[in-house]
Amino acid sequence: MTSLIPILSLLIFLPLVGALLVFALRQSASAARWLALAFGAAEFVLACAPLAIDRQGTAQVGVPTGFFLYQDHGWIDRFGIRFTLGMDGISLVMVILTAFITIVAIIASWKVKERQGLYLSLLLALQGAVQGLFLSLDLFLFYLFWEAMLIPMLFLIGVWGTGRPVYSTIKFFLYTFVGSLLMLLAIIALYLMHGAQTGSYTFALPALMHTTVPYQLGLWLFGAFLLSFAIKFPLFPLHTWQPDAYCDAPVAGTLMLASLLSKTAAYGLIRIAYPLFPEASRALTPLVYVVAVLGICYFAWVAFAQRDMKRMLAYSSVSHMGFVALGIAAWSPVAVSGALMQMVNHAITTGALFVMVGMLDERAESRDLSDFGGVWGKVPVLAFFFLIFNMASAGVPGLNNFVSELIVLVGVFKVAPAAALGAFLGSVLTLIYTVRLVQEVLFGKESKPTVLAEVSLREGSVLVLLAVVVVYLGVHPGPVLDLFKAPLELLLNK
Amino acid sequence: MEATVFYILAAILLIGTLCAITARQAVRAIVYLVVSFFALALMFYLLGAPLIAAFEVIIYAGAIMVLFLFVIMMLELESPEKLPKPRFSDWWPALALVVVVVGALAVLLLSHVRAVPPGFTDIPVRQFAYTLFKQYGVAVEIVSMQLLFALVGALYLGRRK
Amino acid sequence: MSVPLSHILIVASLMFAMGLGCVIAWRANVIMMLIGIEIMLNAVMLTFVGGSAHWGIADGQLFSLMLMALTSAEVSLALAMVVYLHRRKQTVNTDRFDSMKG
Amino acid sequence: MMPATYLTLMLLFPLLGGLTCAIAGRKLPRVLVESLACGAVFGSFVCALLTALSYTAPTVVTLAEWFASFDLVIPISLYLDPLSLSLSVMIGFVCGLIHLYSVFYMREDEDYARYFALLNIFVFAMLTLVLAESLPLLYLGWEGVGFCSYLLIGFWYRDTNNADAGRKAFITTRIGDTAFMIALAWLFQLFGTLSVTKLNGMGFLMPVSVLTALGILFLIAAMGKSAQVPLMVWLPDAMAGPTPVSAMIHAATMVTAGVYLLARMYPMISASQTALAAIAVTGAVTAFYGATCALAQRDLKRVLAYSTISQIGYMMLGVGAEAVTAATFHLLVHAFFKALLFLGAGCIIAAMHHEQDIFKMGGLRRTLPLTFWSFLAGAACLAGLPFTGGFFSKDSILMAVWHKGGALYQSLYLLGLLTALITAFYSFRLVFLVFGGGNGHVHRTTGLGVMQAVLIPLAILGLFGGVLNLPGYMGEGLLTRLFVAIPGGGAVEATHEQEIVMQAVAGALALAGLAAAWLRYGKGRAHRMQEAQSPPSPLISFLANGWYFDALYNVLFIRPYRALAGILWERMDKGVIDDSLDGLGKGIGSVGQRLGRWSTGRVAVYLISFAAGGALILCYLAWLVL
Repeated sequence: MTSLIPILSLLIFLPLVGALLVFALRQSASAARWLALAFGAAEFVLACAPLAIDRQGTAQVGVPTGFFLYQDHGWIDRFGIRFTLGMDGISLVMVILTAFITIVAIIASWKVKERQGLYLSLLLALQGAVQGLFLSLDLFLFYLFWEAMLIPMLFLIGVWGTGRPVYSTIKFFLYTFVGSLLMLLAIIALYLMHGAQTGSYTFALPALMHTTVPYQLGLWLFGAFLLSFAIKFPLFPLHTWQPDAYCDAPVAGTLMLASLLSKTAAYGLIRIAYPLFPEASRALTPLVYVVAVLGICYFAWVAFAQRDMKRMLAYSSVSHMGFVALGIAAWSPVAVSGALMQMVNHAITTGALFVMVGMLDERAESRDLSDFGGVWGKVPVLAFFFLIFNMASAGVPGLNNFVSELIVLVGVFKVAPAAALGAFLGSVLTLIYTVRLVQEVLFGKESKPTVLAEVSLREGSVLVLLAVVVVYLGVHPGPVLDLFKAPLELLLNK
Repeated sequence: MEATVFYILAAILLIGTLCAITARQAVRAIVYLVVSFFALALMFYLLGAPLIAAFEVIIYAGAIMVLFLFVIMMLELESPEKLPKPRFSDWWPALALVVVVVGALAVLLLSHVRAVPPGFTDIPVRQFAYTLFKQYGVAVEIVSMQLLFALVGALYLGRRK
Repeated sequence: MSVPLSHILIVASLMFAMGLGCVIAWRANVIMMLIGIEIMLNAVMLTFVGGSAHWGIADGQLFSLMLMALTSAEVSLALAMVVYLHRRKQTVNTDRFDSMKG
Repeated sequence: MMPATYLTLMLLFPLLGGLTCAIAGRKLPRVLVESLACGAVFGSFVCALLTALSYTAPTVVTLAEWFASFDLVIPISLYLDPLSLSLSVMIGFVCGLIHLYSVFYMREDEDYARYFALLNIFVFAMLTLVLAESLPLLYLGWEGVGFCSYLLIGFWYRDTNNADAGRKAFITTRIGDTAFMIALAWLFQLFGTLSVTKLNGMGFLMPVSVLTALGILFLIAAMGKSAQVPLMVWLPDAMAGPTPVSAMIHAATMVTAGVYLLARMYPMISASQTALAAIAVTGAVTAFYGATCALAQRDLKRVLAYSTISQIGYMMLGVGAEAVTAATFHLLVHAFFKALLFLGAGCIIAAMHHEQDIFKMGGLRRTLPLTFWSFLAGAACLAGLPFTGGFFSKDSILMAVWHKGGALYQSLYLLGLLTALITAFYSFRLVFLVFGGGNGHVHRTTGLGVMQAVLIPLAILGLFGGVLNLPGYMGEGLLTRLFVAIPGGGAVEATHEQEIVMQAVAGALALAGLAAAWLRYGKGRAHRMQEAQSPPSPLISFLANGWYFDALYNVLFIRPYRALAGILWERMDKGVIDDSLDGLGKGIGSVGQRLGRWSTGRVAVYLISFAAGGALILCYLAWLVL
């Protein structure tokens, strides 16, 4: 169904326009803040708009099945590159998530001191790129947004970072860039092969799915995609850019990195890599299992050794992303829906934890665990939220992460019991470091006699917002899971 | 008969060149080279290219080599001290490369030319001139322009401040 | 004449190799390097003429002629440069001209 | 419709109470929070009673859908049958009393809102656990009680030891929980459903080996929650929490959840004799372990903690001996008398200025008479003195074990008898040391009167709890009649003579234990008091330290885990992976520099490179020809 208003293009260009306007207004920090927030809110409303329309509409000519919103414009016709956007249930959820997390990021960066206008403008630009990635159905467009995401992110880390920002930026850039170049090669190879087979040179994803790829070559191409996505994920041995980047980025940067950029990789695997190369992905599945399970356990274990809270959360974040990889590897409807759910939950829980660490950092000017202790007695409200998000992250039922982890594990157990068993072990390790974090921050004697300020109204509103989502998704995740159902049936039956 | 002459000329050519590249002084090398170029000119003649043979003598042995001599004398480079000579160690990479090149060429030659029967046809000057000006007229023009540029360049480089 | 083409080519390649050796061995002496280049060019000319005679086509000879024109241009420029460089540094030792060092 | 309403309300009362206390508790006046919390639990108890009165047959009530993904559909559904009904009535009653008791016990504490919020949420989670029909919902309750227990053990969080104890409990039980989750995933793979009733009905479809494995997984889950060997180390430390919490969570309700789980899944597990034997052995060994450790403890609450471990071991033994009724019977009676003992201990501790060493007590018989008599009743039940509630319940388990026959079960029976003897001995050791001897000085706190009053109903229930399920020769048992419908609920078919002989043996052993305790700690009290000053003998410290399991686990798991975490991070993450990549980067850089050195600017070098390249191409061509 194509509506009169080009919602999909608007979703991409609204934040970009916002970024320009905020940049223009950067002299006045408060105007820039409110404008950015207004654009964030408008984007969120726009992202939720498709919930209201009829999503079961009959298939139209030229529109791939399952996509209830679709736009197709010619762009660089010479090479068969088109500006094709489409939205199904999966992208709808991701788009809403992106809009939500961006609002949280904008509010969380309310107190940035240096060049705030530029900072917010970069955040909005990043949002535009991520939205574009979640919506594009043209591989070239996808690649374009994939690279475009990098640029604002690099500036966010490099300019506003702490610690060793330049080192982290370069590391982040090199890792992701190597991966994406390989992906570009694979995309071009696929494009040429499809052109040679059918005579029509196109980057359109639905068309490329019908390319017959020789098995050996398919392995290489899928490997290139997998490597690229695995770096962004990040999966086990390719992760060392991640703790550095997460640690040195400013709060909103970490939030965007952990909550959204890692999801783009998982989204790419689900939307592109697995459907394009069914045989090759089957062949490499054991590798993904091993890497995912190793990641879950190894990162949880390493997280335990950290003294820097942000670094601990960085490892915790990758550990949880292991469940997403596990669910995708199983490639059964239940497991993949669990993986998608875990993407949403991970974005919210981990994002919330990073925001909270930012708040603690702001107050105590330290992220070292030994500088904390007895926070519960000082700021009970802050501590309450900290506890909730940590318990969600540890997979306590009734909160969001439990649901998705259960679905993933039940789904994976059906296909690969051994992998599921390893992940179960990981859930014990997860609890160990989570409880340690909670204990060293909240409990014990007050190690520093500093006075910590209680949560302000601005911070409180963010935390309440996040906590409500955490509980809602833990108790009643049905609406979100229902959105995944139709697209997954289409994806997995191919 | 002609073949014998050819082989004798080839021997002169190769020995002259060898002497030229191993000569201790540049002036001597040029004299040796003039000898081998005369042999080459005769070989051209034997191969039915009298025009090229004449040009070889006139331009190469006559003009270019004299130009070399002229420069050497102008810059007073005659004494061996002024021009560094190759050390013994310099010859090894050269020899190694030469061996490799010759070996590779030999392999290529032996595998390709064996089937071709011997025999030459003379090419009359008329045909030569016809091809040159009819078919490659543009090339002639370009070469003449190149000569002009070289002239300008040489003048520019050689001017005194 | 009953010399096989391959013999001509062998002679040409030997000559070419000698020129190459000359260029490489006299690494510091710019005059001898130019001489080496002349030797190589002559070897190429021999190949052209031999081929031309073998197939009875004038193009080979013609290219020899072009080569000669080219060589004369090249030599005149090269020697002009030698003069120029000598004027600047009072030497023609190529090892002394290394301002392009990376 | 009626049961659904009652059940919903039963869960909603404590949930809403807990949430209100958690969110707004600090803003509300203290009295309001206290009455809200107590009212919620008593409301829940009333609902449980009403449900019991209107109960006719087992029913499944589906309230809503939790989540659904393709064929994985998890409803929020509750199951009402005699087992869950009796437990929820007990939970409502005991927890209600303990809430009341807490109001006075925690009078001095500032953090009342957090305390009552957690207590109420605990009740909600426990009821969910008991009533759940779908396993994930049961798991929600299962983890919920663990979470509350974690925070309540570490309630006085400023002392690191308390927080550590909470952490230990949470992590140890999580190991068991993981087994539960694995079982859950496996069951879904096998049966395509996670409904308890459906699973129990379909269990026979699977080969025995699979059922054995599932049974063992459930057993591991129960080991964690119910503090059975080898995952029992957390319970003694859990006594760091406030005493009412110990009474409620670590004696009466949460720790018996493991037994409940096994009883719940009994129809499925019972098909595998191996699994049952494993359960029975675990139970008997734990019972013995707990009793021996309780012998040597000096801390009042730790004695009770070890006795809890031991008594839960009996319950497990009962499940393993196919006597679900007897196990549930003991579970209920134990809940009453152990809550009684803990609350009594709470009164003593409050009166003694938070002194917990029993060798520093004495003479409380006269100063705290009400506590003394109630505590005595509890100890009598624990020891299994004839005609107390504990006597009947413990005996019905032992009888079932004997009746099952076979060398294994008969040796377990003997172990059970030995444990009963030890139990009687340490129970009265406690009584004689705390209450015997000269006049003790006590500190009268406000509210001690109410706290002692709470003990009375529990003492009555403990003493006369036997009425719930009298042995056959005294008339048919109430529970047996209720439970006859569910598998494993039937009475043991023994003749009255056998029953009488066995009860006589058990009663005689209990009396012997009492006599021995009197000899050692009643008459020889002064001597023992002196002995306590000197360093303990190796055997005593072995028992006092719980057979050194803590130290063993420390060496085997905790220290290697910590050390390896550091090594993995420093050596593996930063060392191997990061450094190798950094090294790669540096390597590329230096290669580039070295290549850069190649461009010397000298014509000769360029020429020779050029010639070498040409030669290479020629060689390649030649190689193609060859």
